[in-house]
Amino acid sequence: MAAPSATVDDNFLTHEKGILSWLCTLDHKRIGLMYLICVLSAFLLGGSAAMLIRAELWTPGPTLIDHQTYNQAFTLHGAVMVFLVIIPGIPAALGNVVLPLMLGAKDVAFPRLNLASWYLWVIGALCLITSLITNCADTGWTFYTPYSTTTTTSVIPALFGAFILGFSSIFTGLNFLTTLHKLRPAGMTWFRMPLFLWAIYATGIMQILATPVLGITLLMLIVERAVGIGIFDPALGGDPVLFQHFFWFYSHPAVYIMIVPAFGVVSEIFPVFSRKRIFGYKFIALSSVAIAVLGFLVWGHHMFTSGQSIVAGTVFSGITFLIAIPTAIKAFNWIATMYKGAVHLDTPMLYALAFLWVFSIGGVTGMFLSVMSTDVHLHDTYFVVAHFHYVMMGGAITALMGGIHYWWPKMTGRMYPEKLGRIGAVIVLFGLNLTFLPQFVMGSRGMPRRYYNYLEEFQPMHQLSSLGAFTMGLGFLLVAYYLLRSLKTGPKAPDNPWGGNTLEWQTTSPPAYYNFHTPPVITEGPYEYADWTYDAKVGGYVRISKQAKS
Amino acid sequence: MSHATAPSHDADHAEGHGEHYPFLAHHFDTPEQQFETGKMGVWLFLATEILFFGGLFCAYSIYRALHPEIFEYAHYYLDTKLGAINTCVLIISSVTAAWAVRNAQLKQTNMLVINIVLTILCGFGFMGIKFIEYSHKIHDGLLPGHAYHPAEPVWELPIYKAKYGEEGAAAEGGEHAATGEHAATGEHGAAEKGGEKAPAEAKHTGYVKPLMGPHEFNREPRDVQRFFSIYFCMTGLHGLHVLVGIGIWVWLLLRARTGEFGPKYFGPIDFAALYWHIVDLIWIYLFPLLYLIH
Amino acid sequence: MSDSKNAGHDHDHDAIGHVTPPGLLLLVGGTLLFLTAVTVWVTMADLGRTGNLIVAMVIATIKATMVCTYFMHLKWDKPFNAVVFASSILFVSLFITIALLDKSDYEGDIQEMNLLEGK
Amino acid sequence: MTHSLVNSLVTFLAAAETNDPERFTPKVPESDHFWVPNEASTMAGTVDSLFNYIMWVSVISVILIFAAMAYFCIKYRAKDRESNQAALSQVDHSNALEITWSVAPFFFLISIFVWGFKDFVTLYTAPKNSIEIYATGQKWKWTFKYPNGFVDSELHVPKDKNVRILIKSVDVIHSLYLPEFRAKMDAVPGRYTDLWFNATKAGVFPIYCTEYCGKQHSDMLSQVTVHEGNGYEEWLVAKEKEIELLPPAELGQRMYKQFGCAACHTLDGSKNTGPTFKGVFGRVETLSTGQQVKVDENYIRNSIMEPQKDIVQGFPPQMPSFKGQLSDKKIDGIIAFLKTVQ
Ligand code: HEA
Ligand code: HEA
Ligand code: HEC
Ligand code: CUA
Ligand SMILES: [Cu+2]
Repeated sequence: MAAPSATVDDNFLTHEKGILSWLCTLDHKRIGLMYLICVLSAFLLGGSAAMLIRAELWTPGPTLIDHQTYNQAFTLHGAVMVFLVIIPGIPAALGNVVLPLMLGAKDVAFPRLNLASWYLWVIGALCLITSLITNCADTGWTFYTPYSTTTTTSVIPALFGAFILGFSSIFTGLNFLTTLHKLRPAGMTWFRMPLFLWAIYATGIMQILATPVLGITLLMLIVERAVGIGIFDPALGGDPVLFQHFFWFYSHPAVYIMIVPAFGVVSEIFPVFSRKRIFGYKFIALSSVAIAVLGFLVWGHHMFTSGQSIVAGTVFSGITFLIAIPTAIKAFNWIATMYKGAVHLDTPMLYALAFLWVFSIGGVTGMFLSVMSTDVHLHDTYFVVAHFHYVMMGGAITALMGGIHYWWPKMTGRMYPEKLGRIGAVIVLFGLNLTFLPQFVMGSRGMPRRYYNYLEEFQPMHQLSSLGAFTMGLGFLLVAYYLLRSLKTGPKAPDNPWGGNTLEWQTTSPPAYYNFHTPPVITEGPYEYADWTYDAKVGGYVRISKQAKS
Repeated sequence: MSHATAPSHDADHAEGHGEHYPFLAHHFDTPEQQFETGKMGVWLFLATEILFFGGLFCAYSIYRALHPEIFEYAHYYLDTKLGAINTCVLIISSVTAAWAVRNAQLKQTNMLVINIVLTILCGFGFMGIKFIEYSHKIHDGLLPGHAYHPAEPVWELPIYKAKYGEEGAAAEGGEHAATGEHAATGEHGAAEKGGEKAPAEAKHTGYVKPLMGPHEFNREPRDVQRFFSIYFCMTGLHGLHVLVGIGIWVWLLLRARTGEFGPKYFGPIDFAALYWHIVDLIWIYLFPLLYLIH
Repeated sequence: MSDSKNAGHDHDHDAIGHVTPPGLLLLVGGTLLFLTAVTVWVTMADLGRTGNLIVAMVIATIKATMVCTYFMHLKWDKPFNAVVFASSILFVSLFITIALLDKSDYEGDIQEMNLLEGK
Repeated sequence: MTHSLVNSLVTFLAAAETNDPERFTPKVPESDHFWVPNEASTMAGTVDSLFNYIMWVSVISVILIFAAMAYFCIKYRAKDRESNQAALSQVDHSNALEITWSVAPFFFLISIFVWGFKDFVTLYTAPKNSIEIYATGQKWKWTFKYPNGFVDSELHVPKDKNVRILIKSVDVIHSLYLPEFRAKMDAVPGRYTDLWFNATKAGVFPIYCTEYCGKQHSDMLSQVTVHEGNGYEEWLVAKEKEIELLPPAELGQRMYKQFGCAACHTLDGSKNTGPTFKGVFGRVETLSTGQQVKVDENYIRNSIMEPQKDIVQGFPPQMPSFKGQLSDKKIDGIIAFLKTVQ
């Protein structure tokens, strides 16, 4: 590595130059940014597939593409969005950038492993793309056997890609868990940790305990498809429902892997933009852990009509209900945080508010699905599609957007245009509801999912939904446009534009190569705002010196 | 932007405490912290390994619980002697691996090298025996899925005959409880009563055996290939882990020769040993589960 | 071997962590080999279908515990590492138990079809 | 995918692709409810009441959340950054509140769970005296086998009688979905699953496949006719008679539609999953083994009974066997029909 230069303007972006200095970097911030770029590109790919889906569904019969292409499009869409976008989205991209900063550490525990995770992501993504350009898999992102072992499309590259991505996720989780345990500086006690870190902690637990099972499941499926070992093949005495157990043992915890970091992001945004301590810190922190643990025991709620036994169904359904409680606790605490606060409605806060509302809709519709008798009617209809888009698009992606805006000044050293930011947020939110609300209605009226052709009765709602999707697409294009532009033309960001008291705001924007010029001293909780005051000259908040205060 | 007064000592940060310990990474304060961190990381990794194998153990448990007859039948195809030897080989290699950690901690470089070499040799020994086992299986058509075409039924095997005597193959008597047992465990298909067929058409039709406890089979249970699916998945994945382990040891052997490891820096050896032990530990379960079925 | 932190500190060294004395290593190794012989031997006895399985699993678990405690240093390690390990085993057990619970309940439907379709 | 995307764009622009006239599309009768389809079974009512109960709990909670959020945003809105420093109140916990809002939802959740559990057990425990109809899912059609052995691609049931459907699949997983009855169950290869209902409304309702099963998953539709009085028995008798009386070629055409041959074999010469039936009789086919055969009566019969034996070159071995589903008379009919498609 080149000798570091010690100019005043030295930061992690300018510390070293050239593409190789990025591709070989061990700096968590750079790795985080590389993740962010990749994840957003994948989001564009997945989003384009979504636009194709919505365009096709404009009319009941063939509109634009044929059966097979449609099936491939939603498989690609689902797999890309899940494995490439939201699982790494918040933890690996935003988490990498800010986790050591928030903790006051110099880096993550295993910087090389961190870089390796990113490369695994890239390899996994390339595998998925291989599948796409050879003969895209058409199995749905759930890869149910025996369809996935008998279809003629190239499923193995897709499976292998997801397998690799699983390891990328495992290593990220492992790295973060270790960092949170072992690299906490003096003074950073567990209950002084920002809630984002608690969320990452809970996510890490799930990544470590659930993702390996995805690995082995996909591996068995690959072997099954390649040489026919028959563990899941009824013709050889195997059992396809067993595959579903295996798959959901991972994939239900995975939905919390997606959402818990999102909880973390909004738990940061709410107090900062209300200028008030977070309400119920311990409850929010520990409820993440409760969700993580309970989340392992509910996987069978995806299988109520699969021929699963009634006993198992009852257990799964009951525990599913319990999970609503820690989630509800969080929602109520966020609202209570705003009570008597001083609320600033900047873009990150708009996304956080949107998150709270939209995620609640997604969450409560989860209740319809976790009730065994209503799920019989709703399973595999558009009601489920609407549910999970409300929680994943409306929840996780909205929080990701909020987080991107919140930390944009820190990550890039530039401010994004505030007015465009708010307009973008509103368009996306509007489009989102227009897309997915009609899907609830058609779903409960009996419109099955993964349908290329549908009955004419459903056309009006499909068209509303498509209109919404295009609106949302435009909204995201606007967001992408101003964010990219701000990289060049955005005003230079102050160190602490929002007045956060977590440690990442106590270093420069963008941070130095080693994060802190002077190691931070931690003497108080992360949500104390009394010491910060707005300084119009700086354009951000500055600490009130001790003398001035007394 | 406005940090003109920022202290600029981050330049020599890169050196940091590293002056004392060349192996200490910049983001750690002490060798202890570095070691503990690495150790925790490895333990977390081992946890993921347990869950990784957990999937296969789950498949195993389910099929064994619901179709014990398949396992009772097919395990005769495995060679307990080879399995036992392999278990011993792995245990010995675990001792040498643990010893290597001690050597590293005490900076006994020569002993360290010797112990690593022994561990590697054991690893190869294990794989060698696995290779012999696998080639027998392949030769005898004992493969998973559609490839399952056994050369001979269990009751023609020398092991089986040795255990139950040559007359185990003779057609005699035949009102034993075995059939009842199979029916009870879900063997509905054409459950023949006592079976009166000649041993010549044994496979899938019926084989009458003498009164010899629950080990007798009057025909091959359905879907025996399932045993081999599980056998090959589990031992195959385990073998893959042994290979990776050998690779790691070879790499560490190269490093150990330089005397790099000592009381403050023996993490890599310790971590490799932990990994090696977990591989051993999994085999400790695989051996009775696959080979030692009564 | 004493439980104390100094179990292996009869040597002159300042290594991080615990150094296992060679006697202990050999003792544990020997016991493991012995238990292997025992488990092979005990399989020859007929303890019934579950009897043999339980005995085999108990012996395997004793062996595994010894490997963890001594070879893997858990005895002298930060307890957190043991917690990590234990929880992985806990979750695997949950996984197996619930999946087995379900599968054994619907296995009958599979047998029914095998019967009806004469497989 | 990219390749076929380009193709489709071309066809789209040429406006050549139109809705497939062979595709069967059931009609959905107008529903009395906004959210759900007609209630046409004994279970539908209680499932819907639960649905509505959860709906109201949800709507109220979401509205409350939204209202609180909006109110706080307006009420406590900061004027600008300069004049508003940290909020005056820094209240950050209240155990009483935490307990209230953890426990309050709990009661709702328990009530919902218990209700749902009870209904679910009823939904999947068929009464003893049910009429048993076997449903078979295969790519991409449903067939229903009635107690008298008659096989049809549509479901016919009597009103006010318990009907149990035993479901199986011959290839991949499908799922039998009868929205108006609030009933659904996967068809899993290698085992039987079942569902039951008691229809309370006469009429014709759609049937879907709701487990993704490949290319034409969305065309795997059918319909259920609920007969009043002895309409069901009469229908069964009439059906058998009708079929026997048909001239062979017409019978064959019926079978072509009823057994889903249409899903894979076209009549217009275009290639689908299987070879087209246009001119099939008398055609010389090259098999995957390289062998050449002329399509005659026997070959067709074999292709239907044991499709995996001779695979036509260039096609996947995807055709299911129809052994046991088609009587000799029907196969003769198919052969006669194929002779006419030239
Ligand atoms: C980010 C991802 C995410 C999240 C967080 C969730 C959260 C939840 N999900 Fe969802 N789910 C998915 C992603 C997610 N889900 C996906 C991807 C699928 C489909 C997969 C596929 O088949 O392709 C799915 C499918 C799915 C099913 C299977 C449906 C089917 O296929 O038939 C079920 C059934 O129980 C379910 C339930 C739940 C529940 C109970 C929650 C709970 O955690 C929600 C808890 C939250 C709240 C309840 C809201 C906040 C609380 C309040 C506002 C208080 C007041 C509320 C009450 C008193 C009720 N989900
Ligand atoms: C994270 C998860 C995620 C997200 C975000 C989305 C987003 C969207 N999804 Fe998707 N979806 C799934 C996960 C997701 N989906 C899954 C798992 C399935 C199931 C698949 C299966 O059945 O197997 C599914 C299935 C699914 C279906 C059902 C298909 C079917 O069953 O037949 C539909 C139909 O409308 C749909 C639509 C959409 C739309 C319109 C969006 C829109 O919200 C998309 C909007 C996004 C864009 C238009 C991209 C714009 C991006 C940029 C411009 C670049 C960004 C750069 C910066 C911001 C800097 N999705
Ligand atoms: C799932 C798709 C599918 C369905 C449904 C299907 N077939 Fe086929 N069929 C195929 C395929 C693929 C082939 C070519 C490969 C082969 O020979 O098996 C084929 C081949 C044939 C052939 C030989 C044609 C030739 O050109 O040699 C005949 C005859 C035939 N099918 C008849 C039928 C009849 C009659 C039905 C309905 C009762 C039917 N098929 C239903 C897929 C299907
Ligand atoms: Cu059959 Cu979908
Ligand atoms: Cu779930």
